[in-house]
Amino acid sequence: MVDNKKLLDARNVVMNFGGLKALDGVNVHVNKNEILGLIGPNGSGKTTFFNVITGLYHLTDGEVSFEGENITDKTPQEIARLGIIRTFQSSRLWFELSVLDNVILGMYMREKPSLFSSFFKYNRVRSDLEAKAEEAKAILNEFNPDLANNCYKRAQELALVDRRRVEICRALVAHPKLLLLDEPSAGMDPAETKELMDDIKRVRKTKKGLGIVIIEHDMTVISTVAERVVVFNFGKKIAEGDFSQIRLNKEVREAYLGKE
Amino acid sequence: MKKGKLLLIGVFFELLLLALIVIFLKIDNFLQSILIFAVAVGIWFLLARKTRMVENLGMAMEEKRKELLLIALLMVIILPFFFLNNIYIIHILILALIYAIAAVGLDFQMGSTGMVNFAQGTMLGIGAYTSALLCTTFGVSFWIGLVGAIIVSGIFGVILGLPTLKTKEYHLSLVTIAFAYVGYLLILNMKWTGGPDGIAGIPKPKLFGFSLSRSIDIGGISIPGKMLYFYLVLLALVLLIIVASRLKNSWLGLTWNAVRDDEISAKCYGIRLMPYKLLSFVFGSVFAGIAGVLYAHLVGFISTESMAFSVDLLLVAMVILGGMDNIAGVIVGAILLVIIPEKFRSIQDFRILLYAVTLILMLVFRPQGLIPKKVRVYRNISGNR
Amino acid sequence: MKRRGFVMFLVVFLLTFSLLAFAGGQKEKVVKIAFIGPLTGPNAAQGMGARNSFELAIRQANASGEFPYKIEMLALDDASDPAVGANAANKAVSDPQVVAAAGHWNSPVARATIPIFHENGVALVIWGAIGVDLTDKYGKMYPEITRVCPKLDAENEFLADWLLTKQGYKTFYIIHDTSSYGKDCLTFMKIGIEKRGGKILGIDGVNVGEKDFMPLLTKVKEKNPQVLYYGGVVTEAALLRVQIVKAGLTNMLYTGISGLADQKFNEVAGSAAEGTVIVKPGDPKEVKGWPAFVKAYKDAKFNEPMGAYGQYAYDAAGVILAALKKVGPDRKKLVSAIRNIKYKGLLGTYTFDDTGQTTLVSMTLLVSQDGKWVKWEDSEYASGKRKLPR
Amino acid sequence: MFLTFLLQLKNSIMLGCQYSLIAIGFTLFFGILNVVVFCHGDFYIFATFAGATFLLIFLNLLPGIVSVILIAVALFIAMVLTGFLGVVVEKVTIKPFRKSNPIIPILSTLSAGTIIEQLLKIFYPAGSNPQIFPNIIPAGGINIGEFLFGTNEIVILLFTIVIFIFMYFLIKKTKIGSNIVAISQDFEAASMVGINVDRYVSITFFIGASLAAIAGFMNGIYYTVFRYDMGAMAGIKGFSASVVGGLGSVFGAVIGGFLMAFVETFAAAYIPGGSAIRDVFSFVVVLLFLIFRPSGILGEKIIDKV
Repeated sequence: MVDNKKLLDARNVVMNFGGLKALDGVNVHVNKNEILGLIGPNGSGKTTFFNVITGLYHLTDGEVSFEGENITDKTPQEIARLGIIRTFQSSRLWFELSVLDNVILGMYMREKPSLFSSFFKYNRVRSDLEAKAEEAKAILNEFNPDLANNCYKRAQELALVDRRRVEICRALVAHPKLLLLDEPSAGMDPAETKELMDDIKRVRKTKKGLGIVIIEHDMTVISTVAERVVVFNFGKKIAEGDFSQIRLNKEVREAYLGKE
Repeated sequence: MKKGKLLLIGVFFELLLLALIVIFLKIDNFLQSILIFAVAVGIWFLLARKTRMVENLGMAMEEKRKELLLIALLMVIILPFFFLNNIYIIHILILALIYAIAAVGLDFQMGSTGMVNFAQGTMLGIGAYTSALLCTTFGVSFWIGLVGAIIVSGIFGVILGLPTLKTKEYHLSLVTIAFAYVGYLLILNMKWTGGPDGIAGIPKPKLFGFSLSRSIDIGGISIPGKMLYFYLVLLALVLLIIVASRLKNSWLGLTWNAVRDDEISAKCYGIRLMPYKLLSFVFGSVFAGIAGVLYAHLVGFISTESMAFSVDLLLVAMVILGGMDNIAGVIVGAILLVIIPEKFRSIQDFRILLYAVTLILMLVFRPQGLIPKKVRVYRNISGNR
Repeated sequence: MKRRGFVMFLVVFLLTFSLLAFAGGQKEKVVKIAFIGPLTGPNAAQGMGARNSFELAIRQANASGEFPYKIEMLALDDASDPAVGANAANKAVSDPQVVAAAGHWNSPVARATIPIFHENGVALVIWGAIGVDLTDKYGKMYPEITRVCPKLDAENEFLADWLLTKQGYKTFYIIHDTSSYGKDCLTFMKIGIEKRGGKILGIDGVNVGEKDFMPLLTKVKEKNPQVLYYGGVVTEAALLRVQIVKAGLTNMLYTGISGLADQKFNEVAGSAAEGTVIVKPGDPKEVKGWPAFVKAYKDAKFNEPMGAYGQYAYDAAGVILAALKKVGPDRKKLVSAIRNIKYKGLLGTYTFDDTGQTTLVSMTLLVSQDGKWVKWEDSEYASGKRKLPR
Repeated sequence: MFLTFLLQLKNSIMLGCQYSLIAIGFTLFFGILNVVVFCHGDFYIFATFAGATFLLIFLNLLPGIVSVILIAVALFIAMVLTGFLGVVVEKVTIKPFRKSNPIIPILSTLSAGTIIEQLLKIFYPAGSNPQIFPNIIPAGGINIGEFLFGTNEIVILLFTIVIFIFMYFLIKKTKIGSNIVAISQDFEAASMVGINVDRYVSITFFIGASLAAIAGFMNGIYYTVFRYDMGAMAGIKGFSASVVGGLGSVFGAVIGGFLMAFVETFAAAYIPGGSAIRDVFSFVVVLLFLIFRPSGILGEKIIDKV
């Protein structure tokens, strides 16, 4: 029974690195139009889960499907083409390129002039790139106007906060169906975090059917934006549900605050 | 800053550069060349110290790019006329342009895609041998030899590129070193490549039935064949610069840079690494093949010495000295590393030592090279650096 | 104000530029003769010795006062690399004062420069490159090309004749380096041996710069030839000789041609060099000018030894100077004057055949005795006191 | 026939000793700093020059006496000199680039190698000509039937085995060894835990370079003729051996060295016309490993840290 509400469905996913079980049979699903929070202490397997879904790590056991189609053995490139786009915990931008180029490259999978035309129809290539640069500057402006004004700055010269924002813009221009945000607010002060979460909510409204998963280890941040939350601890899913249920769950509190 | 003033500054700088080059090449004795070299270095530090002149120059290059490039080309065209009576200097200038072509090709791998390639000299040799063999054994014309060399060096570009897909920095450099040695040894020991004797009597190219080996008279002055060859190589360099800059400023260049800066995030945005790395090697090898053909038909003789490992190192030094991922920089690097050692012939023994020392000084003090790469600018977008 | 300063600066600059560019008017009448050879690189030793001898000849000519103008040597380095050689040749022919040239120890370099000298009508006298095709093929086509040293095949013929007909050796093993010199050695020694009914048990090539010959020598030990011929130059020849002794191949004669004719071989191979037989072109003893030349070379206090080819460079200079005396400093006239010269040089009288090759063929057989190259006739091996391995 | 095979096997073992000793240096440097020191081959030839110079001095000072102490002192001096050379090269061409793009150290160490080579050629007396290593090992050897085991071959084999054992204990058992391994696991963590990283890097380079010095000294003993430009090729062969064996594993470097030597020796001996292109065969083996098993025989699979 294909439940068309379900965007991503990961069933008892196991991932071990030479004996260490980073993921131990987790079951997680993401619905369309939903913001799912993925929380848990450091090293509980959240990022590993993202790496498995996006095909960077090959899972030891279990199955992952996206919009009903099995993507367990697909390459990162094929998975990206299906619309699963992610950001990275250590914000892996292309550091020697300008902010603008980073966002333009986010549109790599969109329709673009062929290699052949870069020889003979060069002005078509230039105009296509200029149009995409226009779009990139627009989205940068939405997130942070002075980022847009300094769009020719090299990515390596950006502050950590700005790097995160550029990464999110890069992900958005790739027109994702499922957006995976890996600790987007890390290193941000509360005001910036609030502003970021509002941006994420605004994005969810503009893009119909878009599913978002946010990895956070700070519970209060998640409470303001996620409808449903999944909690990981030592590679296992120890709780799932809306935020109020999670807060009361004994196991979750122990996982965070340690045993009484 | 009025547009006119900017143009003037740009022209003045180019005139200064031309004058320096001409004087440097004209004088023969050792001390005067050191003096001119010191003057040039002095001017360079003057500019590099971010005086107002440098900003103006930078802006001039930005605003008046097309005009300044045209003037630069014009100057290079009149350059050989200063040395009408001295073919040797023209021979050196041609060598500089030939190595510039191979260096621009190498920059696709080292500058754009971040892959160290120690086999570009071998590729140059393969191109040279292909055309030499075609022309001498089958009596084919230069132009068919050129096309043959392009195809063969493209194929070898793939052959060199394939094993590098799975390897990282140091492994990749070893793959290219292995390829260079295997290529060198095989050509040295095979019968049909003329073995250690190399191939002699490679014909001069013919242009509309007119061979470039003899001089022609235009308006009274007899232009030696060598100068015609200079313009042939210059034409090739200009065309290949256009090709290279179009590649770099199109989607291909952008994607190459993504593969260079972070392969993992490139994968997660749908970029398949294999085709782009291969393309980088194929284009680079074709450039080297063309340079090899122009070299073989210039010297009229080709042997394994001109594709030894020292040529691979020299090309890598040119890209580093000039400035990675910057066509203008790489060309300047190539011209400097051909002209300067040729002038300091009397300190022959120290030539290789000089290369190695300059390379290390550059890497320590100025890894971005003489003319560092600039960020891509889009006409319709304004924004500061 | 700023604009005026700018224009003024430009004017001053252009003035200095034109002044410097055309400095240096015409000095008193000088005739230059170019000498090209390996002054750096692997064969620098042979190149420097030849250059010094060439310079000695020029100095003597100037001192003799027979020339109404000053003669200068334009020494250029080809670093045993054809591309560098081509550059040097271009430099020589493009200097109008250069009237003729002598060149090259490496044959591949000569092949690269010969077309350049021919195109510009400048005579090239080869002093050290012994590649057969330089005269057989190019000498026949281009009148500018002549050679004062014997061809490679002459040396191998002489050695093969001595080994097979005179000494009666039957079985041979050939090792050669993969340079063009080594390849030519292989070709002509093979002809020399097989023509005289000798049997070649095996042939192997090694790269220049190779140092591990043990695998090859173990193969040679199994075949057990009477004679091991090495076609190559000093370093590898000495290395191979040391390892021959180490591999216990003592009852095998070790031989080669002029590539080994250098005192460096005895120094490097040390005691292992004993009993090595080689052939060297030229027969200095019979020519009465030899002691005077050796003394003059020593008095000139060059800091490099004369080497095996100093004598040929000296004679090459002699040929050019003799032609210069006859027809004067004119490139075209010099070309034919040199080709038809009859010049009494150090090693005998030089005349050139239709391929520009010297008709003077005299060889010396040498044997390494107590760390020195000794003429076979004067050695204890000839007198029977010492035995060659059988 | 079988005797020749045995002799060829001995030849490949002798060559294998040379290659593995150099390869250990590459693995040691790579293990620590994740950098390939391309001038390692030039440490090797520098040591041959140093060893020969001091032996000549000693032989002239006290002629006639060729004693083991004399050889040991000359070897020790060569090791110390090369060790310091290694430390200097690390400080100049590797330390400034720890944070930068990994391409840079490849180029800087390669240039350092060229500089060492050219300095030897220009400033060593008659540097460009072949040099002679004084003959200090008495000739002769043990004869097992026809099979001759030369004394210099025995000396080299014993020396190599001693060094392999020394290296094994150094890495596994001593404090220095554990610190070196700690640094190689995680650079930052080691410095945080209080290991003076720079000091240990220098120690490692000293050890690695003096290892190459031993190989260089033995190169002198075995071949007795050497030249300034033999270092570069030895370096590339050593690096290939350490890659084939698995970069980072000392034992792997040894296996890689002997495998490369085996391929070369038997290609030269048994393939007709093979000796001229013996290097082609060993490089083809390297290429095959690089393509199908980049981590080498013993190296652990390299996983990209995300």
